[in-house]
Amino acid sequence: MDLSVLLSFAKIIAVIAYLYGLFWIMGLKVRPVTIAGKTLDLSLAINVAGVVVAFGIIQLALTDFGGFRILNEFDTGLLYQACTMTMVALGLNLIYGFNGQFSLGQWGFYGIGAYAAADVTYRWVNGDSSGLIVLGVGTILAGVIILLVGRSLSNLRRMPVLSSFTLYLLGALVSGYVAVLIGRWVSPLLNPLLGTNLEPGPLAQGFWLQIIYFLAVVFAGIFAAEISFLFGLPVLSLGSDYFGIATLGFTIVVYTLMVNSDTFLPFPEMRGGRGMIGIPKLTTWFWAFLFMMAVIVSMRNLIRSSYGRAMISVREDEVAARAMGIDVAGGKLLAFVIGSLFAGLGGGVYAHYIGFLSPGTFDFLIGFNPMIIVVFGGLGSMTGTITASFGWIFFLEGMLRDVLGRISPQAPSWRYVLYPLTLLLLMLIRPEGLMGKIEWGFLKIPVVPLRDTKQEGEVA
Amino acid sequence: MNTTAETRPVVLQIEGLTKYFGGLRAVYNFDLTLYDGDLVGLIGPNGAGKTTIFNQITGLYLPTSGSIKFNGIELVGFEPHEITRLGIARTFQNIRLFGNLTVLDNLRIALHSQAGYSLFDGILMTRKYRQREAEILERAQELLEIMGLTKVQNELARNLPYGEQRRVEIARALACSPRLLLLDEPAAGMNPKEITQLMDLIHFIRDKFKLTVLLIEHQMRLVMGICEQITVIDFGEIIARGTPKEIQNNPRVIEAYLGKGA
Amino acid sequence: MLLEVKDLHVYYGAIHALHGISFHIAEGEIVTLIGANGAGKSTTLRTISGLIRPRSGHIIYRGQDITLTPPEQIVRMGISHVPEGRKIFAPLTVRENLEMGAYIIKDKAEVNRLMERVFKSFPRLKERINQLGGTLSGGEQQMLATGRGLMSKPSLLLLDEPSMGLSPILVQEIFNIIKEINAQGTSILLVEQNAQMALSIAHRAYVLETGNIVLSGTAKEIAENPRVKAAYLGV
Amino acid sequence: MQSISRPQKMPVIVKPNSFLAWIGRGGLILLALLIAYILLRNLIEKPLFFVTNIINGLQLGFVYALIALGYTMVYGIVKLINFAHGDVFMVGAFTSFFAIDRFKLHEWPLRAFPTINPVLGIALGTITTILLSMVVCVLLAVTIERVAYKPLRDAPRIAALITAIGVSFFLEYFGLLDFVFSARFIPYPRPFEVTTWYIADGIHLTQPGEPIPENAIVISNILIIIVILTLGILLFLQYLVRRTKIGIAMRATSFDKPTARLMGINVDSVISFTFAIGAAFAGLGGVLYAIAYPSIKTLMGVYPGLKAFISAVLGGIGSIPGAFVGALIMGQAEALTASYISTPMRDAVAFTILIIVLLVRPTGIFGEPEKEKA
Repeated sequence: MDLSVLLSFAKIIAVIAYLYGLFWIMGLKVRPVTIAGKTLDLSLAINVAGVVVAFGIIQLALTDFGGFRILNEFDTGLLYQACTMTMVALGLNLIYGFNGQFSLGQWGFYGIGAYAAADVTYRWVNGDSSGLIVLGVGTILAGVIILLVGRSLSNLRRMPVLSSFTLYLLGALVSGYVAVLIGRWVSPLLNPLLGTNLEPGPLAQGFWLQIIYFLAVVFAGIFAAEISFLFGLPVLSLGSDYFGIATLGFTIVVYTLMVNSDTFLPFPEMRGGRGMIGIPKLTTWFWAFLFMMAVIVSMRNLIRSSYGRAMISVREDEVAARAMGIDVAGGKLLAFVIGSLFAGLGGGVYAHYIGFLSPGTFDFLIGFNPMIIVVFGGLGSMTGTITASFGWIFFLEGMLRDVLGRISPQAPSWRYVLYPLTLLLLMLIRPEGLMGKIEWGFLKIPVVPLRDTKQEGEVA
Repeated sequence: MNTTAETRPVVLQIEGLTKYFGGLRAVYNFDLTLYDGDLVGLIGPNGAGKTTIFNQITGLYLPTSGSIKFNGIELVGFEPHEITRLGIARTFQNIRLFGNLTVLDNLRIALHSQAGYSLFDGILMTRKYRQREAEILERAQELLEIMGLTKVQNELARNLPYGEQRRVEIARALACSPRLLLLDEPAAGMNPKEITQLMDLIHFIRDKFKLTVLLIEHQMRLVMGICEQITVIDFGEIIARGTPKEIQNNPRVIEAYLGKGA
Repeated sequence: MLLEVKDLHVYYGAIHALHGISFHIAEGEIVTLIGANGAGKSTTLRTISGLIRPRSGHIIYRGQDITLTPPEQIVRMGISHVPEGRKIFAPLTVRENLEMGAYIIKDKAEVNRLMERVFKSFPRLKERINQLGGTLSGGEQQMLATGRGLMSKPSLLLLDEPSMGLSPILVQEIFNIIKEINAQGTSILLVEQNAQMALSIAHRAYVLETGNIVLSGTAKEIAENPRVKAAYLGV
Repeated sequence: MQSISRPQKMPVIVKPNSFLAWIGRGGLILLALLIAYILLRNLIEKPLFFVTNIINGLQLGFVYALIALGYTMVYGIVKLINFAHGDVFMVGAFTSFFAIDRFKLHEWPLRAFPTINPVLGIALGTITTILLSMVVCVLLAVTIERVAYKPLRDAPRIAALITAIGVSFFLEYFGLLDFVFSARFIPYPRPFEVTTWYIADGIHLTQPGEPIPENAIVISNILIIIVILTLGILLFLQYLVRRTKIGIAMRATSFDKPTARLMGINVDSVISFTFAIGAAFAGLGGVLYAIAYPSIKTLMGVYPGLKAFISAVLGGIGSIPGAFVGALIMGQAEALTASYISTPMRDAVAFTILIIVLLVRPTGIFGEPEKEKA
């Protein structure tokens, strides 16, 4: 073994140790201190400081100190890829691990998020604001309409799912149409401020461009979530395996639409099967870290809330859950939509890191990866999913490609032979996944202490 | 049936309930009226349609025809979770706890419909969220204490012995804050000693929580011991109704169900 | 000695289900195991018929050690297990269910002869011969399960909770048939929740508590034991 | 603790035949009418072209049916989506390729008995090749089952599913390596010439070099072979499952494995047998597919496997006639989409049909409705 192999190993371990450290700090509870007669709880301050320091460490490692960088260009790519994979896989773990719905559609939502966000910023830097306006107005309007339709449907009982689906779909189509009209009307007013690709206008550079990037990613995430709502509404009522097949179908349909984006769909800039080029590379460590942490924290809080427990009960036993007053259909839909939102956000971040989108990336065969990661890490374990995502990217894409590449130029293709074998071995040895259901650090679920029996304490 | 005028309010009124599965008739023209505070038993041979009636009351099955009124509200057409929220809770014949979750979580799940905070409160961990969560926890622990389950609150439900699982299931049903409790064979798999305890427990919770109880049971000792009224069905139809004593001496019931030995 | 179980230990994962139980069944006997839910009664039967592998101990059938023999072999040796909850093949007709019971018998004429014999004990099954197993009522399913168990011409029949979920009148009927089967020469190991009924037809009985045999004796002795009376007979 | 919010307003219950209930159905009916209109217009405009499309779809559908049978049987017995099945199909095609290209296996009767009738000789040779492919596929599938699925029989279902995906990936990526099958398209040497007939005022044998008239329906011998073989297999399977002892044992095993063991059924052999039958037909399908569309590659099994799987689900997974009907629908959908909408959209259409059918009949066309258990 030569030195750089050891170095790759060290990198994987360092990154995962780093994550564990971060989660440990975030879970840290310190005893309140008394300063000058005042009792201060510094837990939150320490947690925030820890997160900032954790952000800073990687930021430093990425900074170029006159030709010296700890993490090189290649590692940076891996890092961003791992962040997006974490978001996608966590979303899937919410859908499958926590809510029990076997979904293979995550990759499709990831693709939708990537293409939607990329299209917005691509148009923006090329002097066309219609992308942002249509997507923004469209998602907001569709969201409002979906909520309105939902409210008016809520006092109808035994409505066939197909009918409510049709109503929602009509609402979404109308809002999409209105958004396009608004875009056509408003964008000429903004376009002069954008300049062109070569001579960016005031709104297409610096701080403003960052804002646009943020909006693009967020709207793309919401867009993916809304699509998942429309798709999930009828399809979630199918049994588990059938749902799996339907979602696999969704991924393939999305892929096919991407291939035909310049012929069947009216998006010439996506260039169909040839792949979309020229997406501004706006993803920085700041954004990747921000979005990833937002996903991790909100998912962790969701799981711990009553809504999260309701989702888990759906996984455990649907009939019992219903009998306990839990809206099973609503719970499934909620998990599915939030999971897809995470995937859509991940897609947006990915598109702006890689700068080039090809339908091949969103092929359904590769779409099994998040599922495999989730199972690898342990269903229903956030820690496991995060570890597996990072481990997967750094090991498979990073180390193995590097190491095998040195053996012979053909050897890297062997890693795809090795990885199913690893998978098989893992499933045979430890079918519950590497981590099982274990959580760590701030993700850990606290054990509720026994209640003091100071009350009257009647025992039957 | 009592011929004297009832002064207590009607809790559940079932009229002409009929259910077909394909061509198979499971329940036919079933009637039942429960008054506030009743403890009523439903017995009949296996496959007579008892559990099907429960499933229709709780909305798991849609009746072919008939009406089920709960506190004057027509239940037919409601989703099961809405029916639970209206105040009907049940247990299952073959215990359906959330086995991989702790006992406490089993109860907290049943309290979900009373959580009273929004999804965003949950994700952002607002003050409201913390307050309500504390209340949910308090209520769940209170129920566990009443049922004598405090010590096992952090155990996984599937690791409990059978008798405790039954009690957790009843506790979980009570967490739904029901007015009507449906018990489906609560004594299945219990020995005589445990059945005696169960009988006390059912009496106790009915009085403590001011419940109306409807139960399905095969253990004659339990049914005859605690029910005030018994309805016997066979092939989906009512064949007898009355007090335990009347039922025990009813020739049709003896022929179809009890046999000469009992 | 037909069957001898020696110091059987069974684990489910980390849970110790049977703590070294020993008992025996002689030719022509009805032996019953009584005990509370979770005491390990069904586990014992499942271990004898090979569905569960014991951690240690021996099961000796007609002088042959069958401890690690797979279930499909054990049926061929003459032990037939009627599982708890009846476990009828719901999508198969009554005839097909019975044919599956006689899976190990190659001779078609023999199968038909056995089927006739089952119909003699359970005339109701004959009326429903082409009906799907899943559409039978609970009592009929129990008859079918028992009949199916008899189709392999067993010399030892393991019956797991034949009265479960049946009305008192049907329980009576099933127990009469069990007695009849025994009278025709089949030994029976009966596991029952309904201790009263079981003790009324058994020759000998064992009481299981949390994986241990705590009492044994003739059915009469057991039925009169004050502890048993209090815990299982509800007197 | 606040009390439960109890609804004050009486809800409106949507009756099955009210206007609201018809909104969804109306949308579907409109869609169906639109499709019917497109098809009818094309049928009237160019009837012969339409019939040619139907025939193409038929050929494809029958090949899909051969693969779908394996999916449906395996799913029926172990409730496992055997993702590797499409790759078994690929291995079948490659086995016959090596047999024909390297070892000239299809010519052995001509070489061994030079005096034999050439047609008979070719037929015998082809049958040998097919049998060889079937045997290789059976061995492969049984090995996969023993190594990868059997140890996981008591594990959670997802573990077996992930393993199936793993096996599938392994076969694919291993096949993609340069020294195995490589990633290239490989021209497939047919063991016999494909002869076609065209129907235009009478049936004519197409002569080499002779142009086929514009408006003719073309039928090939491979089409006839595929149709006859598949129909035969279907009848055989139906007989096997319904009437024979092993067939009843398969159904018993699929319903309840421990109880089946108590009957003396060797569950492992029954499952292996099921895998073997499915693999044999996939192997046969692979060879026929390669003869019909003579170009093979390592990933050739992915999409046909997927389509066949959709067919099985469409027809009601677990049902043998269902798999057949589903496959025919899939074949037609693909051929008609390719001709009348756009070729790349055919995968999307296949899945759209699946999703719509599942919404209307959640367990597929022939599937038994799931009973709610409580």
